[in-house]
Parts: sequence; structure tokens; C-alpha cells
Amino acid sequence: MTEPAIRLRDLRKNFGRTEIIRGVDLEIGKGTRHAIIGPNGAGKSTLFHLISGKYEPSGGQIFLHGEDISGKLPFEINRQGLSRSFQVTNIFPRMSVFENVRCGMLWSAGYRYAFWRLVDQLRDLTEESERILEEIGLADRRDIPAGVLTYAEQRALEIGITIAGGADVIMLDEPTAGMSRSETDQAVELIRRISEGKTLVMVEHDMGVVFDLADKISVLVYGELIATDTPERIRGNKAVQEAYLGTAEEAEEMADA
Amino acid sequence: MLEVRDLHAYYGKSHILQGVNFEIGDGEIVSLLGRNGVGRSTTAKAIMGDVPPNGSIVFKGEEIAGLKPHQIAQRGLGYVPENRDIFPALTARQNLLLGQKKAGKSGRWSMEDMFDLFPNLRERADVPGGVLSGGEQQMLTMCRTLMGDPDLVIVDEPTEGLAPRVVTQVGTLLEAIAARGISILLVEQKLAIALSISHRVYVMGHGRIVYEGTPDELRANEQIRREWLEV
Amino acid sequence: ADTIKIGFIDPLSGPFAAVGQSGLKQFTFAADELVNKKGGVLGGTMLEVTGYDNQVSAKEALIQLKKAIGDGVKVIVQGNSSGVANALTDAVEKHNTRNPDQRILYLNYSAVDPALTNEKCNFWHFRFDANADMKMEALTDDIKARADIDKVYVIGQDYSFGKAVAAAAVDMLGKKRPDLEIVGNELHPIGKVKDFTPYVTKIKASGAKAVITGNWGADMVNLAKAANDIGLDVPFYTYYAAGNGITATLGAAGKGRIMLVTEGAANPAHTDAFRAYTTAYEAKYENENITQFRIINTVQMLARAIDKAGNTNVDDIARALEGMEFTTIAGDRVIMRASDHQLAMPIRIFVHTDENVEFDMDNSGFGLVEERAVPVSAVELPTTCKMKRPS
Amino acid sequence: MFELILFSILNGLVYGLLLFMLSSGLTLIFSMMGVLNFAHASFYMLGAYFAFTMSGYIGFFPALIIAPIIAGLLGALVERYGLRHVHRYGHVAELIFTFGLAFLIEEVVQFFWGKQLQDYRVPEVLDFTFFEMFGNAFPAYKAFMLLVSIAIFVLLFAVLTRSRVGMIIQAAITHPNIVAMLGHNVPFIFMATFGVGSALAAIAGVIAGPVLGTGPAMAFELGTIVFVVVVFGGLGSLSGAFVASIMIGLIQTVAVALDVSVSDFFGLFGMSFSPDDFLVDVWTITLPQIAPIIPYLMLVLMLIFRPQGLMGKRES
Amino acid sequence: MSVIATTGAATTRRATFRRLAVWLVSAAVLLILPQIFTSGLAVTVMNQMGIAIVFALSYNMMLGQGGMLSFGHAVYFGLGGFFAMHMIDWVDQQLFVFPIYLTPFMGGLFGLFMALVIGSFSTRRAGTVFAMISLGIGELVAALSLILVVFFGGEEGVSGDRTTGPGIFGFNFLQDIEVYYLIAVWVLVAVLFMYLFSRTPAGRMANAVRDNPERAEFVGYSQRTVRLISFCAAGFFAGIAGGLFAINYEILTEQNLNATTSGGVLLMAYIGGIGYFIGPIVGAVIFTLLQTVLSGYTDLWVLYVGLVFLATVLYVPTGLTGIMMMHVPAWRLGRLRSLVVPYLTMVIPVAMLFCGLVGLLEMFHYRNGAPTGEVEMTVFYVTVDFTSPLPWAVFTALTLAGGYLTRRLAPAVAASFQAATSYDAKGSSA
Ligand SMILES: Nc1ncnc2c1ncn2[C@@H]1O[C@H](COP(=O)(O)OP(=O)(O)OP(=O)(O)O)[C@@H](O)[C@H]1O
Ligand SMILES: Nc1ncnc2c1ncn2[C@@H]1O[C@H](COP(=O)(O)OP(=O)(O)OP(=O)(O)O)[C@@H](O)[C@H]1O
Ligand SMILES: CC(C)C[C@H](N)C(=O)O
Ligand SMILES: [Mg+2]
Ligand SMILES: [Mg+2]
Repeated sequence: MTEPAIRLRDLRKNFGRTEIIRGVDLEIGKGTRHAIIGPNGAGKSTLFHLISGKYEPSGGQIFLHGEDISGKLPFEINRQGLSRSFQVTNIFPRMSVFENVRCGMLWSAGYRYAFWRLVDQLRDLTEESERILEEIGLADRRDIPAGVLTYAEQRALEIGITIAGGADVIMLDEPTAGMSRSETDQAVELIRRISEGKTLVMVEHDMGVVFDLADKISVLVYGELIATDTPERIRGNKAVQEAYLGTAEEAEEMADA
Repeated sequence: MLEVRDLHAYYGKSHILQGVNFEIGDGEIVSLLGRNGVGRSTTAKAIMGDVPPNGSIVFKGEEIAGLKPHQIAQRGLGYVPENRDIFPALTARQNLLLGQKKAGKSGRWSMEDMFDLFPNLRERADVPGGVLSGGEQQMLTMCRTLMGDPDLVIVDEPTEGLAPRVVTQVGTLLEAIAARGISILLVEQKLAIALSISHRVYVMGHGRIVYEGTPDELRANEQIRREWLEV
Repeated sequence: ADTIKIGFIDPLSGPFAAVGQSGLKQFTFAADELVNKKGGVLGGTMLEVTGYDNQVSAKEALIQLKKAIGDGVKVIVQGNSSGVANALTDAVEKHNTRNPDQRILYLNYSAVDPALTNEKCNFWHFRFDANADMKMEALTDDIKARADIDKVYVIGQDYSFGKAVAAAAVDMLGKKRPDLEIVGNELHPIGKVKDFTPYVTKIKASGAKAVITGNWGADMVNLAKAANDIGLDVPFYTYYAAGNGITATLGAAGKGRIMLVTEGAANPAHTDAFRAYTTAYEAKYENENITQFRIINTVQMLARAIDKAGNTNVDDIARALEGMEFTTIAGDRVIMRASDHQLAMPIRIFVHTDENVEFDMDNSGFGLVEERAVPVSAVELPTTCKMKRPS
Repeated sequence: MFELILFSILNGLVYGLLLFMLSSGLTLIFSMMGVLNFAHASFYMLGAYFAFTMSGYIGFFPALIIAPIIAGLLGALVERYGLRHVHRYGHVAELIFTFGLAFLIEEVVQFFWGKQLQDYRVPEVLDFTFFEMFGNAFPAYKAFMLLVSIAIFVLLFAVLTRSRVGMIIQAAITHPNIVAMLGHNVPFIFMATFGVGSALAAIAGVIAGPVLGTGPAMAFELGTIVFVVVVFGGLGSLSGAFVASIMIGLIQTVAVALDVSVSDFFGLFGMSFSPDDFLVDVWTITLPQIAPIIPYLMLVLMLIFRPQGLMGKRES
Repeated sequence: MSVIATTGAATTRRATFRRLAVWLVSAAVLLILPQIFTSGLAVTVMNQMGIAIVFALSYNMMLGQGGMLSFGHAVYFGLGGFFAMHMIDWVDQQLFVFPIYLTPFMGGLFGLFMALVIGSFSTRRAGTVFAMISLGIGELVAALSLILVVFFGGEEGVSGDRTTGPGIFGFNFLQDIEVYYLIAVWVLVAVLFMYLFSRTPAGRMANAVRDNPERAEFVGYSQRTVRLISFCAAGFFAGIAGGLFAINYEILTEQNLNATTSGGVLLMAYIGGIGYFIGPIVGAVIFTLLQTVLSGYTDLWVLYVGLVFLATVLYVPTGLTGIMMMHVPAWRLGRLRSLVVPYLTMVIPVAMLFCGLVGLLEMFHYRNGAPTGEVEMTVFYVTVDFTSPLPWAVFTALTLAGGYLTRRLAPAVAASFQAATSYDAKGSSA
């Protein structure tokens, strides 16, 4: 079989004495939509931070398209085609919405630290950015500072920046947190579209979203994966219900509440 | 306990609250439901004096509209903000300590109670709040307010970002709180939990109260739910 | 009548503000009393002194110079810090060669780095104060006479003047007192040291029997302060240990111990004219004293030169100054040497005391009493200056 | 030589503790409230001037009490009507504000007292020799300085460790209204802290005035060094500031006493240099010469290798 | 850079044209200025301005653009200047031939070099750490300049003669006016390139890192490298400014690198408005004017500058440019005229307040330093006797009345401003 997009081998992370990630082995195949769920404090975000290079692993390795990226810096990893969003919105508040998106693609478009060419001259950038604005439905907010967008809009922009670079591995941490049903539904559609033909890894507590989007689900509990499987099987999995979903009917309630 | 009459509030020019009316009795759990952006949090902030209110807010027989936030809090009103506003630089324990109004003086709730309620917090008691997990932060904000021994707690979307399991746990907690004679104003949009625990519910729309009733009545009332709530 | 603008470019703020401010007052007073009140120059033209603050910085001084020139100043006077003077004299020469039609004159009333009238001399610079070497000559003669002083500590500010004093001291003492040991020769940053205790402790430890210092302004006040605290009671041979708070600080602790070498007169006043002048000045500014006698000469000789030139052409005034002979208000004969534009003048050694002082300083009851006068002949030194005169 | 070292150390302590008195206030304001307060030393200056003028009428010791109180009140006003206003524009704005305030205070001082140094003297009662050794006198006033500054350290330390003020302020910097809604009077606490900080600076001024001279430049001269102390010691750490002050005090004074030059140093390894060397300046640098720079060297190195400072917890 | 609005693809051509116009006009203005202000003083002042403009803009590349607060920017200004000064000397001593009018570039390169060396460790972190390192470095270099005499010339600094090198178009920079044109050209070029830099990927990312360094790392940029680039660019242009200083004043001293100069540039940039590209330019012009002209009228000038400055920080955090920009929406809505009357009504009370205050201050100040017996002084060209109560009374009255009226009228004016700009008028800064 082909090399998976992301492969974790016995990944570990501890802060001081406390072990947060206790040996995670995971393979995320190219082009799959993979969700990671688990109780609060299980280590989902930490796992994201490890893969995306925000934290350095205390042990084990991370492979991106078969290349060992453990211990690399965030920007190095990003340059290798992995892009992530954040659980708490993380944008460039004083720059215009348009510029936020453009910043997301400058590097991958190959302009790097260039100080000899003018961004306004770079048609390709402008057009591509505007396409993405359309995509995330912020075209009409183009020139206002991102800081004044509403919460939901900022979440959308968050995703916009994340995908701007055209990375083929995208990681989203609770993309629909704090959104209303309707907003959530739009977000799900958006995510579905932008992750076409790409590898998507996401953390989400909204079971509706998870079961809706994910091809595969991993359950993380106290820093260990207790299951990785298809949505249906996860739903049925006793251990998972124990640790996370609670009793079946509760789960139903949550899902459509 | 709390009586809100014709409450108005503005953000700059935009008129967010346009005459809100409701009341909460002793030891009562009341939910304030509604779509995003209808002004539920604003209502909470207006009561706390964080957003300048006009109108009348009577708490334990005293008019508190126009008082400063800290004065309102001192009178026994507790507020659990939405989106996890913990103090990132301080440890979990310090966060809780700041909850107390007078140093060392804890009332109905002690630090230990909190840790018993959420064991996670005990483990993480000495790590900076900023690095706590989203869920842990959510729990922390709740506990921090309880440490101040309020008579009425306004809880703004406490279940946001919590694992389904914990959500039910929070529900139980709220009931436990009420059991100790503390009134609760629950600002929610997740119907399930709100309906399961509250005695009465208000539905908000466009800065006004558009419905009042018991959970069962609301469950029964298809039309209101379709028009003002999302299902 | 129209006026001749005199630009006073000296520190009017910062640690040396006191020196500069009092200098400005003394100039204005001299111009009014001795020239304007007597009908001005060229039969009716008045001298107008304006202050420009150079914060004892060469760079700031040149900025102010540009401003002064812009304001139509013809004559600039400056004296505080040879560092500034060295920059100014270059700038003036440059300006005058580049702008023959609007030249300016530079009267240096106090910057005593010998270089200014030697290798760095130029036609538009005149110095009305005895240079560091001349003063050191007189000063070392004193030490020569005192066999009990066999260890000397030299401390000064880290800039051209301080260095000049140190060099002169080492050189001349070496000649006059081969037996004498220089136990310390130290330069400290100018105007930055607040507490001199560490330095004085060091002097004390060195076992010096006398101290030579060119310190001035705050640097002298603080040095004196520390010396009093620690109880360093050896003779101090100084250039500027008087007035502007220094005398007050020295107080009784410095009595008979602090020597000061300078031109002009203090106690006795020598002439009634000078006595009257001083009285008038101190009546006008209660807390001020005549601390820089040379300012009077500067103003009077300038006025004289302008009249002699008969016009306000800078070159003519300069020529008129060259070789001018003049009797000061205290009755000394002085000559502006044409060879290097250094005023040849008698030098006096004063002592800090409260006995028979007619004019005290800082209203402290203490003042400078003349010990002995050194005639011009004894301090006239050769110059290496090759004066280039505009044809 | 021995007495030289001994007295240098004594003087170092005096200077160091003085620095501490000044920095202790800044530790409150800068490392707790996070305000880069460039006007801090200006309150030190105000302290000196107030005391100088007052002591003329009411004597030194009453002035030692009253001058700081007035300065403290001024500080509170500055916070109430200045800082609080610019706070919402962010840290740079705050800093710029204090920056301008420093200028203004210097001007105002010159406006009332003039540009020259003031003749602010050690009070008669303390103007005697405390003890004498090897002919070197140690003035009583310096002993007094030592005393006061240590007292302040103890006091401040006690207060800060016992109260929640530090925590409240830290939390309030990022989430003022949340803290308020927990029942803490944030505005007042900020105002009080700033007032106390300023008062502390003023005390230092009252005491240092007679020794370091009282003039319009005195604020500017110490303005930066206090930042060195606070940052070097570590933001938020009073003990850090204490240690840093002493270190800097000692190093600077002792350095003046030791006449060694770079060339001497290399001399130890048998190297020598020619006086017409292009690098002659480097060879002839002496310890006394660089004494004033050493603190800044320490600061830079510390920030490069240990950004949180000697005993600090957070970076900034 | 809000002043020259960011453009969408559609409007690019017209925008580029408008920009071009802006530059041509500026050039023309620079060219004719000396024909309008001919006095020697004017030229001196304008030269100083030009230098200040380049310096202040270079500073804002860090603060406004890159979010790096520096207390030691004078270091690069000074070092660049010293190097240029030495170049001039070497040319003077015929060590080699080099056109003097290009020495600012060499100064720039030296500044760049030093920025690279120092930035390599100082830009590792932003925020307080960076600020404090810059403070330390500033003090270090300033102090060292008094010790390393060979390069810095100690207290006296380094001076030279700018006129000896090969001239250009028969200019040998004998007169200040010739220097003016040299500076003008340099200012134009430097400003142009600094503006263009802000439009490059590196420049844009500087903004991004300023806003949110962590996020920048997750879109592929090393925040440290981004900062270092801005830092070096800033150092380069500061060096150019230093070089211009060297040519204009023919001297550099410790003062050019010390904290006062570093502080000055911070003030300039901020008064002008760090949120706008032209902000520092405005700041530099105003500041220099106050410094040179106002100081000629009163020795209380620093006091006044201080007051003006604090007022700016308190009431217009966006700086003087901010005030102008506040009116752009009104202008776009064509409602500017509706503001004329309200503003005019303000003029009188404000003027009263101003005269009153200044009068009192000046009289008090003069009384303090006045020699015994002198009681005459002139305020606003009228001679008054400051021992008589009359003038005091008059000025006090003016102050109070002015103050009262201002307070009374202010709300009305504010209201009419709101009306004129009634939609969110926040000058968004890039
Ligand atoms: N820098 C840190 N230092 C110490 N503990 C940390 C740090 N970062 C995270 N933790 C701890 O690691 C655990 C996992 O945190 P993480 O944010 O990954 O949880 P999570 O799975 O994302 O939970 P949630 O769903 O609530 O966001 C938490 O208990 C948290 O307190
Ligand atoms: N600081 C603010 N400035 C301007 N408008 C605001 C501000 N905060 C909220 N609003 C607006 O006020 C309206 C009500 O906000 P509020 O936070 O009360 O909504 P809500 O009912 O709590 O919904 P939710 O919390 O689910 O987003 C929203 O339209 C929101 O856009
Ligand atoms: C005013 C004087 C004390 C200046 C000093 N003589 C110097 O040459 O620098
Ligand atoms: Mg998480
Ligand atoms: Mg809400």
C-alpha cells in the first residue's frame, strides 16, 4: 500500500513529569478525512501541536509523506505541505481580510522573503486570494480589518488562511466550536468542499459534525488511542461510549441538540 | 431574587437589547435560550454592569443598574463568561483563588469541592491556565465563579467545547448548585441540557423575550421552536 | 541704531548649565555696562548678546552655529569645553573660506586646550584666557617650592582639556621636580560621574600629598563633596574650583587648602573701577558672582577693535584685534599676540578662604584671595601656530 | 589596597541599595502592571526636589515622609487621568505617554527650580562621620541610606508575599472586566499600585538627592539603569531586583577602584601590543573606563541567554 | 498604508497612476521650496527636516510595520554617519577618490551591516525582550564611542570637509543650498524605496508577524527571519540618514548615537502617527519646526512640545496623521464643508486658552530668572510689567474663559464631526 500522509510511531509528550501523550501509533491515509475525538484534556490539541511542530515530541517520530518531521519547526513543516487551524481563533487582526488570506499563500506561491517584487503586481496571488474569499463567503468583507469580523466570520477566515497555501494535509482543531447549528452546517459544507482530494485531520466535540464528515475516527483517551475505526463501528464501540460518548441515547440527544 | 425590567443596551450605535423583561426566584434554574447573536450574552453582561444597561435591574430587592461590575459582584452576583476567559498567566489554583472575594474566605464552596467535582483540575492545579485544555478551561471558569460564593450565578454557554460526557456532568453540577439554594441563569443554545435541568425557560429573539414557559411547554410548542430556536 | 549680534554658544542646560548661564549673564552685563551704556560702538551701534544652548556637545554646537549664522550673528563667543571649541574653530574656518561675503568671528573666552592657539590656530579665532600650559606653568612653580609635596595625584575629565592638563602636569613636574612621584593620573567621563567617592577613596589610598585637577562645573562640585565626606585633606591645585556652588560646597573644609590658578582679579579688587563693576553686578544678580574675569576683557577688546576697524567687516575687526595692547579693568597690561591669537596676560594663584574676602562667592562668606601674581613674562610660551591670513 | 577594596564594597552596597529603592517601585509598575514606565525616575527627581524645598521649612525628616506621599498622590493622578486613558491603545501608547511625561516633568522642574543644580545638603544631624578606618571616613548619612533601603525591602517583600495584589494585577492586565466581575476593584488597585510605586521612587530621591546631586538631569541619568535592574533581576521578582541592584552597585564601584587594562589582562598570557597599533584603543581600555557600561553589557547578555532574567518567571 | 489605499486588481492602473502623481508632485515641491523659503535659516531647517524624515521613516519600518519597539535606533543612524564621515575624510586625505554625494549610501551599507550583526541576536524575540536589548545596545555603543577614540573621536567626535571630493553638475556643496538639493534627492529616493518595501512580500509579512507571530509561523514564515529583514532594512535607511547628517553638519559625535537621539526619533514617529506610512514624515517636519523655530522664540519651548506631545498621545493615539485621516470619510462623503463652521467656532476659545496659558507661563518663567530691578518683558509683542497684577489678571481671565468655552463647545463640535463621518471611520492601519 502507498505511504500514508501522516504516520505517528510511538509518539510521546510530557510536560515536566506529567505524561500527556503516552505512545500514539497512527496512520492517516492520503485523501482520507480523519477525526480525532476524546474527553477533554485527552491530548487532542497537544497531538495537533506535536504534528504541526508547535511542541517538540518527547519521544517517537512523526512522518509526513514518509519524511521524518519530528522536532522540525512549524514553518519548516508548513513548507512541506501541512497546514493547520487553531482551537482559539488565530488571525492577523489589524490586516484586511484579503491580506490575511494572501499572507496564507505567499510562501507556498514561492515568493518567500522577496523584498524586490511588489505584491500588488502579483496578479496570480490577488486572483487566488479572491477565489478563496468567495469560497469561505467573505468576499464582501474583503477590505475591512479582520479584527472586526464577527466570531463566526473569524472562524471561516481561520479556515481560509489555513487552506490558502494549498497544503495537501489540513488539520482543523474544533472548527465549529461556538457556532450555531446553521453556521455549523455551512462550516461542514465548506470543510467538505475544501478538503476534496486532500487529507483532513480534525478534532471536534460536535458528534453531528464528526459522524457527518469523517471517513475514519480515532478516539484518544488520556493520551492513548483506544480505537481507530469507521464512524459506525466507533458509535457502537462500548469502550468509546464509556470514555466519551456516554450512553447511546445521550449521544443521540447531543448529536441533534 | 433577580428582576429585570425593560432592559436596553447598546454597542456603539447598534441597539442590541430592546426592552428585556424576566425574573428569577430563589434556588430557581432559569434558561435563556435563543439563536446566536440575539443578545443573550449581552443581557448577562448588562446585568453584570459590563455593558452599560438602561432600565431596571433589581437584585435581592436592591436596584443594581448603574453600579460598577465589582460592586455588583460584591452583592452576590456571579458570572461565568462564555468562551473560556481564564487568566492564562496564572495557575489553575491561582485562578480559583482570585474567585474568592476576600482572600482566604471561602463560603459554600471550598477549593477541595471544586477538585472533587472536576478531578482533572486537581491534577493540573499548578500548570498555567493558558495551557489547560479547552475543556479544562471551561470547567475552571465555572469553578472560579463558585469560589466567590454567589447567590445567583449567570452561566454563559458552559458546555461549549465539552465532551458529551462532561456536558451531562455539567448538567448534574448545575442542579447540585441549585440544590444549595443558589439561583442560576443559564444562557444556552443546546436545547437538550437546558430543557433537562431548568425549571423555567425564556426564549430570546432580536433583543426581546419572545417566549416564557416550562421546559415541557416549550418541548410541546413546535412553532416557537421552529421560529426562534434551531432544530 | 542697529545692532551687532553676538552669539553666545555654550551649555545653557545639563550638568554645565550653571557655568554657561552665569557666563551668559556676565557677557550681557559687560556688553550693557561697558559698551552700550557708553554709547555703543561706531558711534551708536549696540552689542546684542544672544544665547545658544550647545549642551557641551560639539555636534549641537555646530547646529547652533548654523542657526546663529542664519540669525545674522557676526561674532560668536564660546568657552565651555575645548571639545566644542576644537569643533567650532574648524567649522568657523570652513564657513569663512566658503562664504567670504558673510564671515564670522570666534572669540574663545575660556576653552584653554593649548592646541587651539598652536596646531589648530586660525585667523578668525582669538583666545582671551590663558591656556592650560600657561596656567600649569604658574601652578607647578608653586609645587616646586613645596618640598613636603612628594606625591601628586592628577585627576581630570576625559576630553581634550582634561588630557591637556594631565599632559602639562606630567611634563612640567617631571622637569621641575624629578624627585616627585605622580601616584595617579586618571581621566573620568565628563559630566557623568555623580558620586566621586570611589575616585576619592582611590586617591586617599594612593597616599597622594596633593591633587591637581582641571575639573569644572558639576564635576568639580561633586569631587569636592566626596573629598569632604571622606576627609581627604591634602592641597588641591585647581583651575576652576570657585563659584556656581563650588565655593559653597567646599566651605570651611576647603579653607586654605584649595588653590586656584586663573587670570584677572578677585580679592583684592586692585582697582575701584573693578570694585564698582563687581558690586553693580552682584547687586543686579543676587546669587551670581564674577567668576570669569576674562569675559570683561573679551567684550571691551571687541568693542575697541570694532571702533578701530571703523566698520563691521569681520576681517578688519580681526586685524584690529591682532597685536592689540589693552589695560584691563583691574589694571593689568595684556596683549593679543598676533602670532597665535593667544592673549598674553599675567596669571594669579588664589586660595579658597574666608579671611579678608571683600567679594565672597555663593554668599558663603568664602572666596578667592590672591596669593601671588605671575607676570606675563614668566608664562609666555612659544607657539607652533602658522597663521594664514586672508589676503 | 585592602582598605580600598573594603570601602569600595561599602560604597558599592550603598549605591546598590539605592538602585534597589528606585527599582522596587518599578518592579511593581513595570513587571506587574506591565507598563514600561519611563517617568519612574522622574518621580525620583520630584522626591528630591520636594524634599529639598520642604526641608527648608519643616526639616529633613518630616520631608522624608511627606515628599513621597505627595509624589505618590501625583503618581496616582497620572494613572487615573493619563495611563488609564491610554491603556486601551496598548503598551506602546502607554510607554510613549510615560516617555513624554518624563520630558514634561523635567521641564516643569526646571520651570520652577531652574536649570542649575540645587544645593540640597545632608541634614545636620546626619552630617558626621559614622566610623573611620585607615583614615577613610564613612559618613553617617550613608549608613542611614543602607538602613532605609533594607527596611523598604523587608516591608515590600512582606506585603507582596502576603497579599493577592500581584495576582489580581497580572490577571487584570489581560482580562480587566472579568476580574472586576469577580468582585475586585481593578481601577483602584491599579491607581494605588502606581501611586505606591511612584512614592517608592520618591523616597529614593529624597535620600539620594544630597549625595548624587539634585538637578534637572538626575532623572534622565538613572532613567535607564533602573530598567536594567528590573529586567536583569527578572520581571516580577522583587528579590531578583534586589540581587541585581547589589550586583550592579558593587561591580560599578569596585571596577573604578581596579586600574587594570585590557593589555594588562593579555599581559598575563605574555602578549603585548604596540602603541601605534590600530586597535590601540581596545588595548588601553581600563576597568574604571568601562565601569559605567558594565550593567548594560550584563543586561544584553542576560536577555540573550536567559530572557526571563535572573529570577524572573515570565519573559515579558 | 492607508494614505495610498491598498488596491484591488480592478482599480490597479488608476491607483498606480495616482501614486505616480503623488511622487511627481512631492518632487516638484521639494524643488521649489527653497525658492519660497530663501533665508539661510530656512535652508538650515529644511536640511535638518530632510534628514529627520528619512530617519523617522526608517524607524517606523520597525515599530509601525514590524511591531518592534526599539530604544536604540540612533545606533544605526550614528554608525552610518560615522562611517560616511570617515569616507569623507579619506577622500579629503586623497586615500581614494569617491563622490561625496554617494557617501550616504556607504553609510547605509554600514548601518545595514551593523543591523545584521546586532539583529542576528536581538530579533530572536519581539516585545519587551527586543526593546530592552535595543536599550542596552544603545547605551553600550554610545558609551563605547567615548572610549574607542580611533573610530569615534571621543568627546569631540569626528569632523571633516565635504567639499573636497569630485562634485556633480558643478556642485561642490560649498553652500548649504547645494546640500539641500542633495538631501532632497536622497530623501525622495529613500522614501520611495521605503514605501515600496512595505509593498513587498517581506514587507507584508512584517505586518503579519507584528499582528500575530505564531500564526505567521504556521503559514511558512520564520518570525525571526521576517523581523531580521525589517530590522536590517531599517538599519540601512537609518544609516543613509546618518550619512546625510555627516554631509550636512560635517561632524558626528556621541550625541548622534545616544538615548536622546533614539528617544527623539521615537517621539517623531509617534506624534506623526506610526499607523500610517506618511505619519513619521509629518512627525519629522513638525518636530523639526518646533525644535528649530519655536526654540528661537521662547526657552520654554521644550515645555510646550512636551504638552503638545502628551495631548497627542492622550487624545489622538493615531497621531497627527490620524487627525487628517479622521476627516477622509467626511471628505469622501463630501461633508467636509459642514465642519468648517463648527471648527471656526472652536478657534476663538482655543486661541484664548492658548494665549492665556502661554502668557502666564512666560511671565512666571521670566519673573523667576529676571535680574533685580527689571520688571519689563514682552509677551506676544506687547511689553508688560510683570510686577503689576494687571497682566496676570488678564491672562488668568483668558485662560479660564477660554477653557470654559472650549469645554462648552467641544461636545457640539464632536457631534457635528460624528454627523459628518457617520460610518465607522477608523483609519485601518497596515
Ligand atoms: N504546556 C503545557 N504544560 C502543561 N500541561 C499541558 C500543557 N499543554 C497541555 N497540557 C495538558 O495536557 C492535557 C491535554 O491538553 P489538550 O489541550 O491536548 O487537551 P484536548 O484533548 O485538546 O482537550 P479539549 O478537547 O478540552 O481541548 C491537558 O490536561 C492540559 O492541561
Ligand atoms: N463588542 C461588541 N461590539 C459590537 N457588537 C457586538 C459586540 N459584542 C456583540 N455584539 C453584537 O451584539 C449582538 C448580540 O451579541 P451577543 O453576544 O449577546 O449574542 P448571543 O446572544 O450571546 O449569541 P452567541 O453568544 O451565541 O454569539 C450580536 O449581533 C453581536 O454581533
Ligand atoms: C569653561 C572652562 C571650564 C572650559 C575648560 N577650560 C575647557 O577648556 O574645556
Ligand atoms: Mg483542544
Ligand atoms: Mg453569547
